Amino acid sequence: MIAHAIFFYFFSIIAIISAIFVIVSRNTVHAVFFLILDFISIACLFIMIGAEFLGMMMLIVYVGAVAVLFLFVVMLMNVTEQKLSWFRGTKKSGHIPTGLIVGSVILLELVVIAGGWKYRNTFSETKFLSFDENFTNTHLIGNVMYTDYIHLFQVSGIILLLSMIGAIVLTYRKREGVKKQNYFDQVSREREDSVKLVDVEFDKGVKVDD
Amino acid sequence: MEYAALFLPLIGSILGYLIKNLGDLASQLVTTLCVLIASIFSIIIFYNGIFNGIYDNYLIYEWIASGNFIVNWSINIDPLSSIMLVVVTFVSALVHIYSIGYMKHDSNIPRFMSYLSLFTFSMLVLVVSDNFLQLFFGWEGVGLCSYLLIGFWYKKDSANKAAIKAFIVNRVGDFGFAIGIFLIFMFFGTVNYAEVFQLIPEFSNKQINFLGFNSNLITLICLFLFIGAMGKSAQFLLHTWLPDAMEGPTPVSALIHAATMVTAGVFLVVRCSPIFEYSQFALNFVAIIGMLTAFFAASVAIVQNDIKRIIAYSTCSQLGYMFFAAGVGAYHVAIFHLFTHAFFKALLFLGSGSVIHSLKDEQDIRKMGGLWKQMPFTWISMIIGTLALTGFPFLSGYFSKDAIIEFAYLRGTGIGYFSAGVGIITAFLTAIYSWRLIFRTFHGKFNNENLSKSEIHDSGLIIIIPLIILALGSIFSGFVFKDFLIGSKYNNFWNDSILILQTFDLSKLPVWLITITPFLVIISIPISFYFYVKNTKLLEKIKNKYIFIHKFLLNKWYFDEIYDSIFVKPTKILGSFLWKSGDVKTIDRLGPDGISKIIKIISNKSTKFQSGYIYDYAFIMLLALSLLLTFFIFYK
Amino acid sequence: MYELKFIIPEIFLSITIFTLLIFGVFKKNSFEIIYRLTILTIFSLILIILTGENQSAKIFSESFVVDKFSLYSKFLILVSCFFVLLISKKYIIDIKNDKFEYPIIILLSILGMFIIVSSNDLILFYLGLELQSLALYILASIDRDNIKSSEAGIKYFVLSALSSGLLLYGCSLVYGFTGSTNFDQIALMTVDFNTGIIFGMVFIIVGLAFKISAVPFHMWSPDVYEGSPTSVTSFFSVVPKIAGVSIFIKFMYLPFREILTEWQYILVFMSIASMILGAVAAIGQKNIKRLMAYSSIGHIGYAIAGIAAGSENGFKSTMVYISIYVVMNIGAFACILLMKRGNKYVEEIDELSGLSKNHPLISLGLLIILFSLAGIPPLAGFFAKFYIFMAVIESEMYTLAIIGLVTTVVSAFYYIRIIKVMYFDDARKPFEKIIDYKIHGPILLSCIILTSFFLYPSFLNEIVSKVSMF
Amino acid sequence: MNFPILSSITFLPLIGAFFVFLTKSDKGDNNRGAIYISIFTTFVNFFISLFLWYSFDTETSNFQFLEEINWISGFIKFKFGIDGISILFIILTTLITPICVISCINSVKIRLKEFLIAILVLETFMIGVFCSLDLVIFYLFFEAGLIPMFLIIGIWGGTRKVYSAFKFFLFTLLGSILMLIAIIAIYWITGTTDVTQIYEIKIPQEFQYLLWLAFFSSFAVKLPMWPVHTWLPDAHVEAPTAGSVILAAILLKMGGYGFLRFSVGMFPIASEYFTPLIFALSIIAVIYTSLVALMQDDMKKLIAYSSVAHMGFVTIGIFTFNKQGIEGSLIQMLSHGLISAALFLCVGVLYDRTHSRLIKTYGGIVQVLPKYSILFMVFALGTLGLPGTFGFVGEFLVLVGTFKVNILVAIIASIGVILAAAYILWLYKRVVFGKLENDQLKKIKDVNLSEGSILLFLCLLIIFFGFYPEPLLETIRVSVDNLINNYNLEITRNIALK
Amino acid sequence: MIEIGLGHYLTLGAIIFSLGTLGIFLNRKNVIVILMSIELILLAVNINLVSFSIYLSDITGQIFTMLILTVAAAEAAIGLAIIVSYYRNKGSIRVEEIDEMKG
Repeated sequence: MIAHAIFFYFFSIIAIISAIFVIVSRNTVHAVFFLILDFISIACLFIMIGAEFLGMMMLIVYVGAVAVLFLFVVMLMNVTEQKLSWFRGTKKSGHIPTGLIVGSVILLELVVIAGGWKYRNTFSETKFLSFDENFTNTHLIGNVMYTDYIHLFQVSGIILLLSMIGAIVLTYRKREGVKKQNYFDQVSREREDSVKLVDVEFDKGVKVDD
Repeated sequence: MEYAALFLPLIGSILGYLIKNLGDLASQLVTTLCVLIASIFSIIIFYNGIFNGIYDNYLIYEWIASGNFIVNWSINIDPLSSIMLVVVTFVSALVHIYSIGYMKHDSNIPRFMSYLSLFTFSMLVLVVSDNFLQLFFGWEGVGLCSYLLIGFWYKKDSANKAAIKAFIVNRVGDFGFAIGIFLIFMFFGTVNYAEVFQLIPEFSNKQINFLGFNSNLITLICLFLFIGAMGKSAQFLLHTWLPDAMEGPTPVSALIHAATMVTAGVFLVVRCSPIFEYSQFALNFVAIIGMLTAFFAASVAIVQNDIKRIIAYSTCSQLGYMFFAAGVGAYHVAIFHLFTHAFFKALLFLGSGSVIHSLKDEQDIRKMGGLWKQMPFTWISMIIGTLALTGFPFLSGYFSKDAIIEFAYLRGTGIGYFSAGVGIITAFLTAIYSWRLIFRTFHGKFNNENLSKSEIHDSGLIIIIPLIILALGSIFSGFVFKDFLIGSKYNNFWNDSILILQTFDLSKLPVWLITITPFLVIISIPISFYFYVKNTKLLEKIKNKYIFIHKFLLNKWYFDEIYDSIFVKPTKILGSFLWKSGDVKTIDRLGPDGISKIIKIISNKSTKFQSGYIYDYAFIMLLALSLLLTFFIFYK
Repeated sequence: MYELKFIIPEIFLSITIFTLLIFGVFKKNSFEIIYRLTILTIFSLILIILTGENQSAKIFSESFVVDKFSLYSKFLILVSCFFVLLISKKYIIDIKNDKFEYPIIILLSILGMFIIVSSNDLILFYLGLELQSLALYILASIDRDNIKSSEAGIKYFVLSALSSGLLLYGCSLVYGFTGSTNFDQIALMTVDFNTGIIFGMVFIIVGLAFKISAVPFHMWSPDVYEGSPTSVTSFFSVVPKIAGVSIFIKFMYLPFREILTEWQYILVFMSIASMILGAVAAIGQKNIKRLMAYSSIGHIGYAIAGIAAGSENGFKSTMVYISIYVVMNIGAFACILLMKRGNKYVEEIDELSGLSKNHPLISLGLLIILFSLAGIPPLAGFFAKFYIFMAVIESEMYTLAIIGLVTTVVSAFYYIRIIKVMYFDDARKPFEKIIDYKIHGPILLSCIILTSFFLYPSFLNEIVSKVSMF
Repeated sequence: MNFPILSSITFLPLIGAFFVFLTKSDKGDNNRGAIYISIFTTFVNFFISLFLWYSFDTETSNFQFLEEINWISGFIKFKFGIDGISILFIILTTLITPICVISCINSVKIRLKEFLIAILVLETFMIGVFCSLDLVIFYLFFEAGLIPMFLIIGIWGGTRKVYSAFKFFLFTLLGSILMLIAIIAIYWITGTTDVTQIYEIKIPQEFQYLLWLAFFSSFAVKLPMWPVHTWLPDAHVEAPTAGSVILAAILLKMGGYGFLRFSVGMFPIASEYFTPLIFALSIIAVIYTSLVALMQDDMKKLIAYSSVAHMGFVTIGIFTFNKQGIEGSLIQMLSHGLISAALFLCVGVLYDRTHSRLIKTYGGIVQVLPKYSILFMVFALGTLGLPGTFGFVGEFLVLVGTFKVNILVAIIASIGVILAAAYILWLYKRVVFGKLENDQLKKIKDVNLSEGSILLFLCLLIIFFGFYPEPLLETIRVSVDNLINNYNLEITRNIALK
Repeated sequence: MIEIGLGHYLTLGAIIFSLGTLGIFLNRKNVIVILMSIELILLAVNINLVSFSIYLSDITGQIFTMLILTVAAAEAAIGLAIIVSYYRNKGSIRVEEIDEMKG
């Protein structure tokens, strides 16, 4: 019980603090790292409450792929160092207080709903998060992932394909003037294509292209 | 024949204009002939009426039929209309003939003749109608022709203004007339004379609420009808158009503004005698207005200098006589005076026209004088006309005008006595200004500097002939028709066409009354001769002494100025105020223009939100989200 | 295997995508041929849908629905996409954007839309939505050398991702409070009232509203419409809207049907806001694409009004509305795609000045389309609005109806302003004479439909009335 | 079902327009084909409508020549039919349109073909308005007329054409949208939009007031009534002659027709309730606009304001609910249709010659244009309601009817008649009479054959009906009786309920 | 406090979600941070879904989470690609300067 509480508070506080730092740190690279930290702590929470497969997935996908992608782009664009914090603009405006007010209103309301949920009759008898001892979380997901939810799996595949196409369309550029070997052309080259026999008339010469 | 009498002038009018390419003469002939034949027919009708008692109502067809509002076109021949027929067609025919000579040099003769015939037609429609609406048609029709003829010389700005003034002032009268008709239709359900008159006694005590006032229905009807009559007959308050109308050619003045159209008002009152008889108040009102007009016009006429204006005021004044005759209930006398007046007033106008013609369109009597030798015929006819007008014994005016004063006296009421008195005074004034006209024009020194006296000569035969005929009429018409029209057996002639509830007892006449007017008239001749020919300096002195009164009279009691500042100017100011500040500045500015401006402002504002910044967009989304969430938290 | 026959269109589409992709990769300069093949694919898909399975079914553990409603939406998506592709080809080549990926991405987005309109499950819906959105992000920024296009991409991406996040959050709440992601199950669980579900619903509506650009979640659309290449804008303004509106209807009438009184507030609010903003903000616009963005915001307002009516007539009228809207917008964009002068496509409204003198027929076509957009009878646009207001007034929402109609007047102002520019103003240099039946054909077709619609206006109704989700 | 004569009369111009569209558009003004086709179409249409009148049964108040087709399946039928009230408007439309076509041949210099198409399309819509017996169909035609009129003003208009066209379009559109809401609401209340059925079903009283107001907003703008009249002067001033003619002669009548057919017919109780409002607005309109007209310096604007005043009489007449009033306002609408059309044509004749509408440009033109002056005079007299012209019959009947109901209103309205004389005669004086001072005017020619014959024809009509309005009164009589009877029944029933 | 229930997890999710939204609209300088904020939002959603899933003993939530992970990766890829493309055109990715189109 207490261990659960301690771990929960520990990780959630880390998560919240790192989330705050994600949005306020001046250095983008730091922000990415805080994002990674955030993911890790949430992954830990997931593992703790029994969604260990998802927790590991988070680590792999987010930390391993997404965050690295972020880092890559940040480095690529050389936009890491900034003098002022992110939310301070060049123009003066009252956006920070108003933004904070709106944000806290949303937060409060969401918390109210979360609190309200607690007292909902049908679910209120359970106080603990449930753990299914018979099957591991991975098993459970594995059972349905490719059966009941095969279509979802397929669609997510298509989404990834699309993102690939998109990334290529948007960023890939053919370099002009780069010499490249084309094996297929080389191999398929025939004599007729490259040599032409010409009967040259006397005293006329021959006109050569190129 | 009745149809022919009515429609010949119309045919003449249309034909006369259509064949204008054949030359002026053709249209002159056609129109004149048509009217001439019509006048002969009317005389026959009149004759048949008097001697054979042939009166009838000829229905032409239904004009308007809407629910129980049914109006016919018809020709109603009764004594009243038949005598009017004669007056109208006869004078008209003479004026047509006269115009041939008078308008010789004008470039628009066919148009003129056509208008004249059209006028005649309208007037005939007016007099022969058997219902109020047809009467109204004729009423407005003559108004239109009057407008057209006053403005005949369209190049003259004053003529145009006078024409519009005439039409609009008449419209004001017509407005009252129309309301009278509405009232009649509203309560009687018909506008046919016969049916209305039949119903009148039943309604004689009916009180109605009119715009918040409780009043007697009959009185109201009479008053409104009389407003119409006032407009048309140029009575006090609505008289202002008549003197200005003298801008028209003289034959027009003779025909329309003396003999026929202006008397339509009198005709209306007489025609409606079965209604008026049931409202003493209305009758008194008519009498008072008539009296006022008679006196007012005569007073103004004394100081005027335009020859036609003087006669115009004189017409006004005489119309006043007719009205107060009608007002005291002597409708037949009113018509009799109308009848005689037509002759001598037409004569006077045509005579003055002859003078003007000879003097090359000079109308100011201060620039005339001593013309009698040059224009003897004109002079004589003018003298006859004047004598008749002033009521010189045994000329037509004597019989009719004195009869009015006598009947007023005989009525026996306060109003009656009072009007008789005013009538006598006015008769004296009439004599003064009439003789002033004669003396200033034909006697004394020749004052015109633009024209040598030798150039002036009498007008041609075609002008003189109508003068002669009219002169004969002026002399004899009173004497000949006196017995028929106002004699003791007047009821034999009038039948039911006029209704006089309270008959007059002719035997009660005191002798002094019979003699006083002729006496005044006769002594006025030497008086005016003294003032206007012998001792003009004395007159100057008087004039200078009472310069205020003179000015007051010269400016016609300032009626035009007052009307201008009460009605005309405010209307114009109000009009442009409503336009500029009402339509443009208020309705448009608050309405379409304002709204579109507001929308444009909102549009600019709303596009400002579209700042282009991602964070603003996101902020607005989240703001909306939080508002929605808040709404649901607090709403539930 | 029995189930697969219901998803033949989707399977066909996926396989074609792969094939075309492989083909495109290996063949050089394959844009032309792939474009044609894409059009052919869409055409054959239309045929497949028209001739295919006609009965309703719920497959994949009830997460995928094939019914008349989804089929109609798919049909509409395909047809509009067909015409959008037809009209935009010349433009794509002209702006040198003839990458073979372009049509393939469009096909992918269509696959996404297919999944959206057929989904009966939050997860599937989300995946479809993402498939579609990702494709649209790429399309918006496809003219990668054009800063406007990139900016449009960035804006669209950031905001859309945010809205997806909100939507997902809503999904998570709905899932948590109902215990299921299946629409039917959700509907069963929402019978008893719960604030959590309402919150979830609000988040989901916000996400959906963003996708169809309803005020106040519309902010992206003017910028994206302006920045994207016109061919993409024409796609944006038509095709995703169909999918968005149809899934909007589905959400409101399936999982959330029991909390109708709750979402009506939001929808009425969004509808009024969209109608007003769409009308008002467009007035000051100078760029015709931007103007079309505001115009479509306004039109979405009307469409939402139909949904907000909360009745069967309501959502049917919305379907009719969106169908007519598609016809009008394709026509309008076809005309915009003809605005080429001196090798450059122009977008300012003033460039149309005096168009009627140089190109009388095109301007006549645009005239009809614009009047129809303004909703002036007897053109089809009027009937679209008419049905909407029939439904709205049936539900006795008079305020909504009155505001809606007043905004039609305001919006008529900017439509007729374009007409004024075309017809009343002095002529400029004529546009380049483009003779391309692929553009003129759709304009002509659009005009014919719009003008002859009044002959038998219940044509669409009869189709839609057969469309039922329940 | 018999031959669908109403549909053919309605859609014939559309077919004509299509053929005009197909003619070759020459660069020059040589659009012979287009001209011939449109003249032919409009004349044929006119003769068909005369035949329609001939075969019209004046004895019955039922709708005649009924046509019914299922249109929007389930709830709206495409229903055409006419009664005594509508037939005359149809004839007016078919009469005015050929006149416009002929008149524009001379005066329209650019894009004649398009102009003819616009006119023909407009004719279809106008006839459709008067034929339709279904609210939705009515609305459809009612609004559709905006499109061609907008273009006519905008393309062929004067200097401020854009402002005027927009004002016209948006104003009238805004006015009529509330009517659309009301129509839909009526459908949900009664379950039908068929006018004849609604007459029988009768709309419950509690709904009537709001619905009436909604319809009122539309008709008041169209008519136009004070204070929503300001679009009219602008539209008239800027529109080309033919546009002004159609606008004044027919489009304005739609409002009056709508009041009669829909407001009074469907909402008798509300109509009675709101009569004071109508009276108040109308007499303000009569006096106010007459005064404004008095001060105008632009001929067309003056006539436009006078139209507003005359339309004031129409509304007053309709809401008297007695025979004289309603028949009077119908006649007034017809007469105003002819007279104002003629006046605008007259202005057009001058405008074509000098390109100025300002009164001060003119003066003394009677010397150069004698025929014209006479014709103009007749129309001016018609405007001021001189007995013997068509204008008088309507005006007088309206006033008679009004007087029975409300004396004050009748009296104030009569003052309008005096003002009418003032402004129109003053206009005439300033334009036609006086000295010919403007040198430009000295060269202009009198009316040519086509202008002259049109004007003469109108002039004869105005005079003929002034003396013999019976054919018209006979046509409308039974229908008006029926309308009033229904109205009275409803009112008495309502009083009995209370 | 000691007994950790669903509510705690949901609150955590809510906090991270709010931080993510704040990150989006408070940011003025760098688009990549916005992307990261979006990742935070998705993370919050994941927390919700997983805790619901555990709580309800229903595996669907976790499947959902997994798919979201996939999509998030794809989204990040495309997002970064767009940013790169934009950077090439403009030479900057400052949020304040992305205002070519407005009004």
